[in-house]
Amino acid sequence: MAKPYFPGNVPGIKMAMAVTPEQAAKIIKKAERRILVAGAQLEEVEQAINLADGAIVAAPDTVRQFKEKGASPVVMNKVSITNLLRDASSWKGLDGKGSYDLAIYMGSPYYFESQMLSCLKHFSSCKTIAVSRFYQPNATYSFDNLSEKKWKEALTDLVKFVEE
Amino acid sequence: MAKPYFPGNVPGIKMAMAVTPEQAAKIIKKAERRILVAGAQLEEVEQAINLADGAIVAAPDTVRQFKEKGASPVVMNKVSITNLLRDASSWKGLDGKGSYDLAIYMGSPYYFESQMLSCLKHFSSCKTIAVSRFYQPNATYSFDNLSEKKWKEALTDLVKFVEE
Amino acid sequence: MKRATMKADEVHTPTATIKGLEISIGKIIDDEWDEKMGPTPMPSVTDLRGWDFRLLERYKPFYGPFCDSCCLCTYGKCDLSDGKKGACGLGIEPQQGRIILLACLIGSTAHGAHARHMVDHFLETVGDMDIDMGDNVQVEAPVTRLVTGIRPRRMSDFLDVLDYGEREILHLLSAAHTGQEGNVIDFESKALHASMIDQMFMEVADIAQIVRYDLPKGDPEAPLVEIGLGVIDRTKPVVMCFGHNALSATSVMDYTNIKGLYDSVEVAGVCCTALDMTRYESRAKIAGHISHQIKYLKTGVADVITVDEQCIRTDTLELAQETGTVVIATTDKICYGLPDRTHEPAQETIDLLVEGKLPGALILEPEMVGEIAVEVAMKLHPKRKKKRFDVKKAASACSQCKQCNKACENFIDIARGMKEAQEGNYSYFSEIFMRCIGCGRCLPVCSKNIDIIRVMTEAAKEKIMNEKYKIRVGRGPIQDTEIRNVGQPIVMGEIPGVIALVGCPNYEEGPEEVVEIAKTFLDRRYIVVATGCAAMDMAMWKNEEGKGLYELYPGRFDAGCLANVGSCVSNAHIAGAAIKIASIFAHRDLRANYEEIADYILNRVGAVGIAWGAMSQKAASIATGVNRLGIPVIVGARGAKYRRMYLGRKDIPEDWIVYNARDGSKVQVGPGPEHLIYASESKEEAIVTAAKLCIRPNDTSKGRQIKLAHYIDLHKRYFGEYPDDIHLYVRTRSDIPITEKDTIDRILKENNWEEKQIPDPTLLERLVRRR
Amino acid sequence: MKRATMKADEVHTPTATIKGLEISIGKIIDDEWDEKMGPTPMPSVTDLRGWDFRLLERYKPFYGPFCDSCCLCTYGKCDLSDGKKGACGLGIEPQQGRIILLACLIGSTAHGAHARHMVDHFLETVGDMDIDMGDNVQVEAPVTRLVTGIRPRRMSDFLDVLDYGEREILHLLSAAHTGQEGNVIDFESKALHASMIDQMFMEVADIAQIVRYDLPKGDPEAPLVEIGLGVIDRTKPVVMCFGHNALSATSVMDYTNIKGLYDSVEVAGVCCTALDMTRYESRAKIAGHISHQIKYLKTGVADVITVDEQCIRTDTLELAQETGTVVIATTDKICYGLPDRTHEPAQETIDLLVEGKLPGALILEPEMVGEIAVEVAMKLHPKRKKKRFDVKKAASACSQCKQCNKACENFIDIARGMKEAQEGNYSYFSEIFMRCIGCGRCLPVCSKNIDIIRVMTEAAKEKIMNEKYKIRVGRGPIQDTEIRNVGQPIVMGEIPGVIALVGCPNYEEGPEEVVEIAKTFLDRRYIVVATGCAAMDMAMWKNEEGKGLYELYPGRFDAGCLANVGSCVSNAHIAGAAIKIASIFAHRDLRANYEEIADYILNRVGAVGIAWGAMSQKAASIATGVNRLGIPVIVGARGAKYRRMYLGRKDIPEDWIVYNARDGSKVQVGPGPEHLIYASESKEEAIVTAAKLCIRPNDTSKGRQIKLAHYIDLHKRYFGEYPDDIHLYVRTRSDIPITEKDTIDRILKENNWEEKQIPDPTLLERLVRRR
Ligand code: SF4
Ligand code: SF4
Ligand code: SF4
Ligand code: SF4
Ligand code: SF4
Ligand code: SF4
Ligand code: SF4
Ligand code: SF4
Repeated sequence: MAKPYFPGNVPGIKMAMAVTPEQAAKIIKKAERRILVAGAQLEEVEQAINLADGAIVAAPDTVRQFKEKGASPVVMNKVSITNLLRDASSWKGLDGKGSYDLAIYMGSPYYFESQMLSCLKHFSSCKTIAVSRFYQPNATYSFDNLSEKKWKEALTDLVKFVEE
Repeated sequence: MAKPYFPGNVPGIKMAMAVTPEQAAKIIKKAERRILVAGAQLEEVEQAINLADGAIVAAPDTVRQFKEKGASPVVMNKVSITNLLRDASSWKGLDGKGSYDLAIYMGSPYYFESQMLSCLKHFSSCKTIAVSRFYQPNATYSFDNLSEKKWKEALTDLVKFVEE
Repeated sequence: MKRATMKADEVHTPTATIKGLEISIGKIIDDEWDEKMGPTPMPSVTDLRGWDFRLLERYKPFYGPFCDSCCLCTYGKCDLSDGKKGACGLGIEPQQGRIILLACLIGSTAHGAHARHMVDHFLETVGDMDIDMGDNVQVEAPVTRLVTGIRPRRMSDFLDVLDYGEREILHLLSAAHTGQEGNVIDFESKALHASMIDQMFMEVADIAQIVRYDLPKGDPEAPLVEIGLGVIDRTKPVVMCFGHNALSATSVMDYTNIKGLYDSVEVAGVCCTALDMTRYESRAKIAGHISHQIKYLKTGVADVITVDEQCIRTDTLELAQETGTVVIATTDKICYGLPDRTHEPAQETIDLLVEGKLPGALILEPEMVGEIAVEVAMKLHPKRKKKRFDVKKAASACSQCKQCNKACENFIDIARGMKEAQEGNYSYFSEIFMRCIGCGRCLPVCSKNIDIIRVMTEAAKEKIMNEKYKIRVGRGPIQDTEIRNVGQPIVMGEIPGVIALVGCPNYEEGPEEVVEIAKTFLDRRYIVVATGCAAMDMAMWKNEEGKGLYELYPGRFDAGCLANVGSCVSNAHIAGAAIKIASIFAHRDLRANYEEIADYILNRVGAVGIAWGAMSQKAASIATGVNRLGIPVIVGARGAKYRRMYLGRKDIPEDWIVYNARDGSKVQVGPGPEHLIYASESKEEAIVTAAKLCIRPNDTSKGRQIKLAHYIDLHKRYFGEYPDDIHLYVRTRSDIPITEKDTIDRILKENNWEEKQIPDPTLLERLVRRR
Repeated sequence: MKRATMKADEVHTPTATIKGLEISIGKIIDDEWDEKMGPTPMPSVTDLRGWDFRLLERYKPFYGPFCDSCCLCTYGKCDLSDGKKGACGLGIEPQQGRIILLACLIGSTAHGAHARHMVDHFLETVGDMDIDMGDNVQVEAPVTRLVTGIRPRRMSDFLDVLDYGEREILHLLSAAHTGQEGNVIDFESKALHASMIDQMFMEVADIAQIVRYDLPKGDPEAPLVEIGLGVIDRTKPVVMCFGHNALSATSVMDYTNIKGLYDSVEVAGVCCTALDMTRYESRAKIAGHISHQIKYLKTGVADVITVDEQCIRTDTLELAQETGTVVIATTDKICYGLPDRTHEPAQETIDLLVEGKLPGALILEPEMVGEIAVEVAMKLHPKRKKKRFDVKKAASACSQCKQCNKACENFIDIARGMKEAQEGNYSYFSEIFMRCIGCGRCLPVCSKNIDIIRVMTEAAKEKIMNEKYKIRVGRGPIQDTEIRNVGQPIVMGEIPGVIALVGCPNYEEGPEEVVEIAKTFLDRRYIVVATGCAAMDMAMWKNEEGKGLYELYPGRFDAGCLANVGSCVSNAHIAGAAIKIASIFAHRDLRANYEEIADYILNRVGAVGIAWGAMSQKAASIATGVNRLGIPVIVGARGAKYRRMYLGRKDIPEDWIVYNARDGSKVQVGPGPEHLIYASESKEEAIVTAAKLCIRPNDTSKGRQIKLAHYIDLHKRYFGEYPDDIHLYVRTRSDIPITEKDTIDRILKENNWEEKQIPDPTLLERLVRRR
């Protein structure tokens, strides 16, 4: 079974299902309304855009890059968007059209993202999938720990499968 | 991966390897000096005797049955024997001939045995294998959670493999 | 001493803007107590460290960690497995000590806050009072005297005692901060200190309420009252008081009494509040302990529940709302987010509650609670629709998925009960009912969302209706005269031991094990004392003639007697009895003389605590507190989840060496008592071990004979064999029980036994009289 | 009020066996303070609950649990995942509140025990002293006044203050017992209470030491002293004092001074003890903070280390033994199992330590520590063999398995450093050296058992040698005159804000981020204040001319100034400054008037705390304490591991409604401040958000213009964009920064902006002057 990248970071009971790019793509495509949540450290802006289905929240640090690539994300730090998502039942989404059932998390410091995912795990009906390099036990689904190279490939594959 | 029988009982990081009877038998046979530690609730006395290699510690509650079946266990409650085993480096064993490298635990309340195994996991060089019905995460090796029937079979198989 | 001198320059005064305040400096407590001040008045965290280290050298901490991680700061979570250290340098072993320290502190503060709340409240509402525990109790606060050097004569004298305790708590809790203590034995020493403070806190709390409410003052013939799940008459309005601090419950009883409502309103308690209620008023009823809270909640028996503090289901408000029970929270410990109605007119609050506009209220003035609770119950009772609950129908939803069974740590076969209930057969649920600890863990896992507890409780209804027993009201302290009578036989070993059955009901088998343990020792003429949930469960049995233990055995502190001391805080009187043996019987100096008295008890007083279902942090600190005093404790199998025991090693003879106070020589005295705290896997093991743990180095030969005889006899009875360590407990031939002479002779020979000296035993070199 | 009246009947007296005691009742503190007593003197746990609920209605707790279980009693471990409740009925959300309460209590008691230790010790050793904070500080203890209603004039007045705090801690900790509080907001309210008490404890501790040791009393021109890893001259005997309670360190400095040894012995401190040492004696040196402890230990720089309390590696003794450093433990908080040598002759102890017969000693009398530490260092220094450590050789064992890299939460590429070091290239290790937080987690995982920290430190040696900077000595409180000068511009918004950089160094990037944050705000003429580790890291930078922040910016509490207030306990002065603005500048009643003052600060005082590397429980309680006072706090990304934030929802307009105190109308004022505590993912985000969090409802239009201008400018600078919430902060057109007029006009139009009223804002209905 997948292990948290930092071994101490075992939440105990409920741990993310580790998924391959193919499985991840299925999960993403099956979602009714998904939202992509990108953190301040995100470098893979293009992939993020391609994974999203319109709804993108980008940390202010990376908005420029998103815009340069033609996307128009909502600017919000990860804490704030997570705070909205935990209120899944009453928050009407970025477009006011309803709640999300899947959030794709990427691009933040490992331990920080872990706490955000933990919030949603416990307090939200919105499922989460973590597609950064390291296994995030507090997500619903997560990539396993991967080498830099393998992860880049996985991300490329994921985008490909999602677009298929 | 195996899950603790009581879901709350996740120690976090280091969890027993779940083993089949065949694997368990290999582990038991590979041990240089093993000791069988039987708890107060043990019913499978015969199997216990067959798993042991002479060194048996039985809770006082079950000694009679052991003797009836021709074994001569040392009588000691599980706390006391665990306390001796945690001192693996200096305690010279039941026969004074040296320490044990594997302890086979069975026959105690689940949560109680879990704490005993946790002690050895953290504070002893003696490895442990739990062969009761439920997966014991704090052991080094453990049977997975099994139905009553499957477990009886597993125990029989284990004895068979050990004796082979 | 530091503390004592400090106080000299310090005079507390009011912040004097309070209108119309008269500053009258009452009395300066100068020293009317002629006993000389001992070496450790108000000991600091480190003052008794030497004693702790001595104890823990022999009784080494044993840890079974619950978790491989530490999660206490943002350096974490740290992985402490495989000998790794956390980012602060802490390894798993000191981390366990730290967890134990935290548990003992939480336990200690629970009692301390209770004591503080009472003392402050009494001083505020009725003013100062003399501490008079009756003619038979002259040494009225042995723990406080021992620890602080203060002999409290007035309620206000407790203020210094509490201030001291609070100061120590402050220092101790701070040691749990990241990057503080790093040594496991020092953590344990701190836990022992926290727990000694707890003993003192409990004593203050119980004495305060005894004095204020004139509760029984060591009365061996305190009345018998009703206890059991069947005591409540559901046709009447019902007020139930949950918790451990009877302040607001007394107001419920007072109101009921003053308004002459005892015939028309049921007033019952759950947990220690119940025990304390009956000490105040024998018309109050004891409805059970923590295990039954959820059952009462689920079936909506109560019209009003008051909650005070400790060991109360934290979802009480939520569950109460399911059945329209009103909840009144009465202390700062439990507020449940309820609106604070303390400063609103009572009638308005009553109306809001009766009309269902509020599910409950927070009322912080105990005196207000009675009126509101009783009035709401009376008005609400006729309004509440009691929907009939169709057990069969509810059970019929069960798909036999057995998720519930897997959640139940007591291995109750709920699925089986459901199956039978579908057919209208309620015998299984009735049978296992008392084994259900009411944890509610089966509820959320039910795939059919069945209200399992409700089904179980309604199914067992008929049985429950008959669950009526008698318990003797908590008597409070042990009388000095009783101590005088039993001191000698206890110390000499002729009364084989004092068995204290205390603590919570976290066990698999329901009350019957506790009953059997008690009865076994009673029949062998041990002294049996009880408190808290254990005292309750002990009542839940009848012989063929319908008589329970409290009816069959007298309430004295004497051989073959069963003394219900009272609630959790009454535990202090058990420690107090041991201390008084040293003081009253043996004339050891009591005042601020902790080490010597603990040394005395460890070596001479054959007392053993059994906390068969210990669950709480309070139970942890209670046990650890008596441990520091030299009294061993046995917990049940689930007690292993406390993660720490103090274990002796009988295989290492050097661990059992004491000084002979007569000449300073070092003498090996054998492993008595063998452990300070340990978890027993089975009731049988606990009984046999308790008998063994009564053995003390100072036993006379006659005493040792008696103790050994019981130990051997019980061992044979339960295990069909002689124990294998008899030779360790025979010092001279005259120690050998006559009836077992031949066998023991053989055993001694087989073990190359050699005769040993019987010293005047002590662990304290300074107590050696001459060299 | 309850507390205050209570005290009336209570006179504490000595337990009067103390020989030769004269009972002289000093003075009755009758009320010389003419300010009228406010509504909440010494508030109980529930007295400020209303305020907390009001705050937390707007700033809702957000939880990211660290663990799915609860392990706090033997009913557990309980599975709290998927909405399941524990056996006591507790769900994961209140459980988080409980964990937070525990953390805040541990933090609060760390400071409380520190304060108590000092006050008791000073009273005992030097007797009572006047609290004189100098002519410029008349309101000498604003937090204490605000919370307790006591105006302390003598050291002994603190005894009542501490007693009160300890009592509250008792009640609060007990609420963490199994089966107590069940509501998450009530848990948070208790955490807020514990943390308010912490503010008071810190104030007492710092004032006590300022008074006793005559530390700077708000001196903006406190001297500059040396700080850095390179300050220690290793050719001399070295005594290093680790910790947070400078009592024993003063004795080291005194001894060094009296014996004229400052030229021949190096006396340096680590962590807050270091900061406090330099407040006492500018010849003492600051060797760094917690991140560097392990590096000093591993390289054996010190001959003697004294440890006092808090945030000290718990394996200090073990590590010290590796290099033959002697450890002297000096408080009950940290005893390390060492023999207590307090009552043995100093010379004997010195000999035992020098001869290596003891690895360390516990010396509980601070005054004894100086002689022992300094003498041992001098004797030991020539004896200690300094084995040359061959970095290349040690590094050559590395197999490049990269286990170490995986253990490092700061993503330091240790393997790379090893590889380079094998070739004698130490640049990577030198470069990342300050980014290593010294957690030691890389050590046990190394498959080749390489002493990674040692290698890294020795490799970076050359760099370290040059790590010498200047820091301004902690000045202590803010002067009343300074408050008078800046009160108006702060409240009106013309000084855009007060930025307090505080707390621990648990961050990825080393000091540089803290430096950048500080410099950004200094250059924009915010007031910047600092304490603790943050104050240290801020010093670790130089401009091209070799000047650091403390040299470049004046030490006043004024626009564009950098005031190092002092150590962790000096944090109280930051809260105190905010309180004094309300009191001195705005003439609000201070005494026991907590709610009104907090309401004032929340709505008017644009102060923001940034605890960029907050790690400890102390940091948790410090942050939570200022939160109750209405001051928002930003923590770094790792602060998310505290598990709780208080977050506002700017998308819900109703959350931002206040009363207009002028007429009682309700006015929507926009989301200012937006959050009370939140974790920022990046330094850039933190800077921009800090600017935004300075916005307060009461800003004048001129003030709002300035604040908005900074916010917008910083947002553009860091993110290349306008922020998307400008329209929420423009109340009237005159709020619009002139330079941005066109853009903002457009933005307002796009957002259908409507002009709003600027009220006299308050959350407290009772402050409405008329309806
Ligand atoms: S207290 Fe120590 S072991 Fe625990 S999380 Fe913090 S650094 Fe890790
Ligand atoms: S409530 Fe009773 S039946 Fe249900 S899991 Fe708990 S003990 Fe078992
Ligand atoms: S979990 Fe529910 S449905 Fe399943 S067996 Fe138990 S009671 Fe029946
Ligand atoms: S005995 Fe235990 S469960 Fe019962 S009331 Fe006391 S502490 Fe609570
Ligand atoms: S110590 Fe307890 S709360 Fe912390 S991680 Fe372990 S199980 Fe969870
Ligand atoms: S405190 Fe409650 S949730 Fe925690 S272990 Fe005990 S019963 Fe379970
Ligand atoms: S000690 Fe330094 S290098 Fe090692 S894991 Fe910790 S931060 Fe990384
Ligand atoms: S763990 Fe040790 S051997 Fe492996 S790369 Fe790191 S320093 Fe080298």
